[in-house]
Amino acid sequence: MFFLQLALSGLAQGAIYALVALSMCVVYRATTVVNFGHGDLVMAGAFVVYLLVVLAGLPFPASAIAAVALLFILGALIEIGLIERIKAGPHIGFALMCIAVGYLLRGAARAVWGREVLPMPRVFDFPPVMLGELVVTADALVIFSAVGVLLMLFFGLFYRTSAGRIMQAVCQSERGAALVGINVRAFHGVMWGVGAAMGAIGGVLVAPLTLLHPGLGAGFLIKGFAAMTLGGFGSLGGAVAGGLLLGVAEQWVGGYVSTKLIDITAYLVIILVLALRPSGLFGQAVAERV
Amino acid sequence: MKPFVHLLRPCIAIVAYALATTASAADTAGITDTAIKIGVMAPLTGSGSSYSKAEIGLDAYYKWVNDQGGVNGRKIETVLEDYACDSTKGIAAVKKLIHQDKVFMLHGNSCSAVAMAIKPVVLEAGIPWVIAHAANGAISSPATKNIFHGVPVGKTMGLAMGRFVMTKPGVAKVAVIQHTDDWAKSYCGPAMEFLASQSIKPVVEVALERGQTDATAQTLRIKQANPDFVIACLYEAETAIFLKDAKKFGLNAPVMGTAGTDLENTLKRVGDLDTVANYFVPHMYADNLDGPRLKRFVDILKKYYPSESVTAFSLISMGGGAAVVEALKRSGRDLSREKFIAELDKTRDFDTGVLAGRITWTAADRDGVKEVGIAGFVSGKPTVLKAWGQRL
Amino acid sequence: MAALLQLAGVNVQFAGLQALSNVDLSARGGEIKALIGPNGAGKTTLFNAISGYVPIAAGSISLNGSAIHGLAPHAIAARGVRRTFQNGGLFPELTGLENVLAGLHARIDASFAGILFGTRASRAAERDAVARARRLLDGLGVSHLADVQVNTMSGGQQRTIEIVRAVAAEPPLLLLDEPAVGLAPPVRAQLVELIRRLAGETGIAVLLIEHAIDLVMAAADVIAVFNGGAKIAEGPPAAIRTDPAVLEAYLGHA
Amino acid sequence: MNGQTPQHALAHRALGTRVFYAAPLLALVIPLFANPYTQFIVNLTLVYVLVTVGFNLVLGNLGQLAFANTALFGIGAYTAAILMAHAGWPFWAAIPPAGAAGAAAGFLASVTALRGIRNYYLAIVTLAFGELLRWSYIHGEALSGGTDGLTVRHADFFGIALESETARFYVFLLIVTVIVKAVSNLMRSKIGRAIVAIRDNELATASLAIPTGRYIVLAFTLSGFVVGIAGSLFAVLIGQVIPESFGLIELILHFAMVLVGGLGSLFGSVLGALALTALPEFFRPFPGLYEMFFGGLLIVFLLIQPRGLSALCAKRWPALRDRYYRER
Repeated sequence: MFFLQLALSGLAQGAIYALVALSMCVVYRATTVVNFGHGDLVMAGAFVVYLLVVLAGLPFPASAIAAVALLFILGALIEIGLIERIKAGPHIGFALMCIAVGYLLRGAARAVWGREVLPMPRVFDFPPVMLGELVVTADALVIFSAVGVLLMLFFGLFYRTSAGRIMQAVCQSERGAALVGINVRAFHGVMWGVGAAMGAIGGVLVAPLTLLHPGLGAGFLIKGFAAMTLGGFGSLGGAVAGGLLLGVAEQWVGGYVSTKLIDITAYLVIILVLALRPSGLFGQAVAERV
Repeated sequence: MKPFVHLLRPCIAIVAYALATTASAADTAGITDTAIKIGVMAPLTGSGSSYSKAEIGLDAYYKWVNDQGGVNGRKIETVLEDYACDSTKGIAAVKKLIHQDKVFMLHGNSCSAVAMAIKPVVLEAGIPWVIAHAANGAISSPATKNIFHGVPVGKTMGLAMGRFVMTKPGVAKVAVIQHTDDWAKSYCGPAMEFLASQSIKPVVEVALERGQTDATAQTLRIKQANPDFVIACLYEAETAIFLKDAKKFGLNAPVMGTAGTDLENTLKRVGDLDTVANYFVPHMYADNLDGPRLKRFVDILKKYYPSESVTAFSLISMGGGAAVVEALKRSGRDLSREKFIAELDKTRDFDTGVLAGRITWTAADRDGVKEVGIAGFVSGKPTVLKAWGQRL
Repeated sequence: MAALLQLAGVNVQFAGLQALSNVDLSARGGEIKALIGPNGAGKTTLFNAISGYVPIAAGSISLNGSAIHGLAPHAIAARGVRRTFQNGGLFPELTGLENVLAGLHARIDASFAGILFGTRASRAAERDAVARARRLLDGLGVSHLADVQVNTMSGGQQRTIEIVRAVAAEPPLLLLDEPAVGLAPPVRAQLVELIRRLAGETGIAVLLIEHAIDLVMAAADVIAVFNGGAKIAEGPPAAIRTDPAVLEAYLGHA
Repeated sequence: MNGQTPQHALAHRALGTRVFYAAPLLALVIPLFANPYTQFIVNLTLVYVLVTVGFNLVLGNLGQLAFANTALFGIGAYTAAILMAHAGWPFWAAIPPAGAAGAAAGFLASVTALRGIRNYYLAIVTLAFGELLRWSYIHGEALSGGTDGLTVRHADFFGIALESETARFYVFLLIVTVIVKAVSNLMRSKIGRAIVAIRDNELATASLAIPTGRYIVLAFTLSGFVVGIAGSLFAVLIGQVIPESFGLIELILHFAMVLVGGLGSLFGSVLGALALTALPEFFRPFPGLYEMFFGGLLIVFLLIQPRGLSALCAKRWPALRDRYYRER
């Protein structure tokens, strides 16, 4: 029972990691830029939903959707306004631009709520469901269903619809896509928007669970990296699988080995995977062309 | 380097001269006819920014003292410096306050590690420093010439927590869950030392990292050990998560928290009374946060910082502020650091009005507040307890 | 004179694609051999195989009689092989002089400690290298490019700097991969003159990949024709011009 | 004029080197005018000069996106603190081991780079490596003092007691000048050329008989050595070494200094360290807004001056442009 309970909580936790990793992977696949400030977008999503629920008094579902929309716009603006403008600069500049944007978001949240630790009102208040001895909490159920629906939506859109095919085309070769008349710049903006929106959904799902403080996002960045690396950098399915695996691994390590190791499970995963199998579980090795 | 050889002699002269001169701070620095400058260091940014509510409360208190006519005809001018819970910024801030702003005294600091880093700088300058919030007792003891603790130190809290746990009949197995940082250690450390002196070793010690949104592994390991009492040195967010998971997995042992959380806000975060029914915290205040005896201080805070929400950290430094103002008054018009330190050392059983314990400072003991109460929910209302199941 | 470079039965495969099949080739000091053929005939792959960037599936490559296939690119270069790259092999952020000095890397004998402490010997070695590099640039009339960053130079200027860098260390074997691309006609003539001078005066063996037939006919002593990864003909320019197999490959009929 | 340097260029260059030697000598007078606060900021700048010079070797010169700098900084600080606090070594004796520890960690990072783990992969694995180290500081109670860390007292440098900021300044100035001069010597030689050539075109570099693997290892190890020594100075300057100081926030500061100063420019490293150590002190009048200002400043810099302050100065005074060769 202990084993299954840990796995169950691990999956709930892993679902959030999967969502964050997938949103980072979408941005990477579409624009070859890894968003080192992504954790703060998750935090921004949580704060926006708090603002709408507590200050504006909107019901949770409405404010959740509004928050995701706002973050979509923010993500697109970041790409078009900032990332696109430094395309000519040194390649390393992208990483710092993402970090700077994240730091600016954290600073802005700090300036307004620096001293507050904000509680979100309880949203899903039905008691936990008992599966035999296994306890499935309301929050876990919500996260599972939300992430599940999202993944089906995303992969359906990505592989089934024409918009999805455009996305795949640009992911494979930007120049090729541009040649056939796809507006690559707008596409990058859209994909950053999608990434930011999905990150915000992660924030929205986590908000009721934990308390909101500007430093909320930092942890998610490293967990997202570990999930992407485990699943194979750049592989969308891999990011999801990696996230779920990481969540479960953390709980098992905590349950069976030592709770002190939970914190560094992500780091160990990154180092082990890159040492043993750099392309991760589902990724392809990056061939260096002469 | 040939062209520079003839410059060698003057260089050595400059270096020797510079090494000889040492900066000395005047005994009456920071005092003018109309003002007393007090340096307040607060972690406004960085990971510990929620602690800075203590220094904001203190600043409000000093502004209120000024509106009541100040001290012996002088207004208190506070200089707020942000050090983001980082030692490098902390040393820069304290050196700026001492040597550039030339403040009369320091009253601040929430982060123990940074307080320990700036301690030698303060000792060397000989400037009076009343610690506003940091709990690590090693900052002010063994007693030094100019450092005073304005809040109960971790040792006092830890002992109160340990003693209260022992008052539960038949307690034998105790579990500990804590963060792996110095804040948590300053509470859990002394508590476990006291329990060890009563020959009780923790049956299980579990770590929960800051920012975690799930404590399943920790809760299940504690539940396996089936303890009589759980000591939880966690911040507000993680405390709420742990209590929710404990209820979820049927761990119904009582939980002893720290002064970093308060009953009212924890109840609000957890959402239902049943989850916090068995949750206890050291209670430093003379009353509940929304109780009548603290109303005066809450109003002071609201007057100068209207948008500030009241939590366990908000009023904690006002006690030290009251003691400082008292000593400043006794020091009279021709104020000096020497005189002020001597007056501080005469503080005996001073009732600050906001803290439950009274402040006593002597040349040999600078811990300040010795007694700390314990509070828990009794029939749904936060009440101060003398022992397990006994109201004060 | 024995062949400086000898390729025997060299095969190269890229995931099933037979890039080079059973190629025999040689290069002699003082001789300019041009390699021509349609795109994808395996010419650049041949250069990559010789300089160690691509492993060979079968056969052998030897320089001065000892095998070099399987060695790391820098080890092969250390034995006296220098090359240029089809899409430019210069260091964009560095200046013309710094690029040429990089070509002289192996010939500057200054130890780590010598450089660290700035000993007289290491400074002398550096000073000589800089003077030599400036002389080489001057020799080709590009001394004005010494302090110019490569990414601000024109295509032609970059070509010239890359060649100066390649010949700086006086390599016995020089592999030129389409050096004339993007050069104005007068500059191309200068290039031909330079290649002839290098082979004639300094006895360098030159292998030249080039599409411009006029340049090939003017510069090459021998022409080897490639198609589909195989060498289909080799001989003096006059013979190649009328060789049926070449016409077949190029024009699709005899 | 057969290959000799044009005369005006030589004279021009002499100005560059004279500026380089004059700076440390002029700095000698700073303690006469600085109070302990400003002197502490100057000392901190000297520490960050070494941090930035070291980080630039890998980030700017070798062009590898390695996020290991705070890990190297931390290892150097902890090595020195452990030797001084536990084993009672004097400060001057603890400096080389701190450098060696940093160099060893740098070597480890270079091995991962050699295995083909590059750009984003390398950033993530070095980031994980740094966080793993920080975790070990927290949990390695016996050696590292856990969360309370280690206190570093009574540092003595060949008999000079480093108690006052002024004493620390002169010792730090000496160490920093020597190391920056050594790095300058190395960069303005065939070693420096090999490293920047690898950044610009690693494949072409190999074609010039340059063993690229060896120089990648050298660049990382050298970077670790310099940053490790910066760690030992940091331990003495702050008098305390705690895990909290070597987290992600510190990495952002190192990264910003390199980029604001100028990627790959030694002169830029000094400028970047100076700019971003002094600048936060000007944010003090707006307590609580430092993070927002800092993030905003970085964005503005990336948009307007991505090549950094050194490129700005080089445009104005060409003599200050970074060179990778010597003529005198």
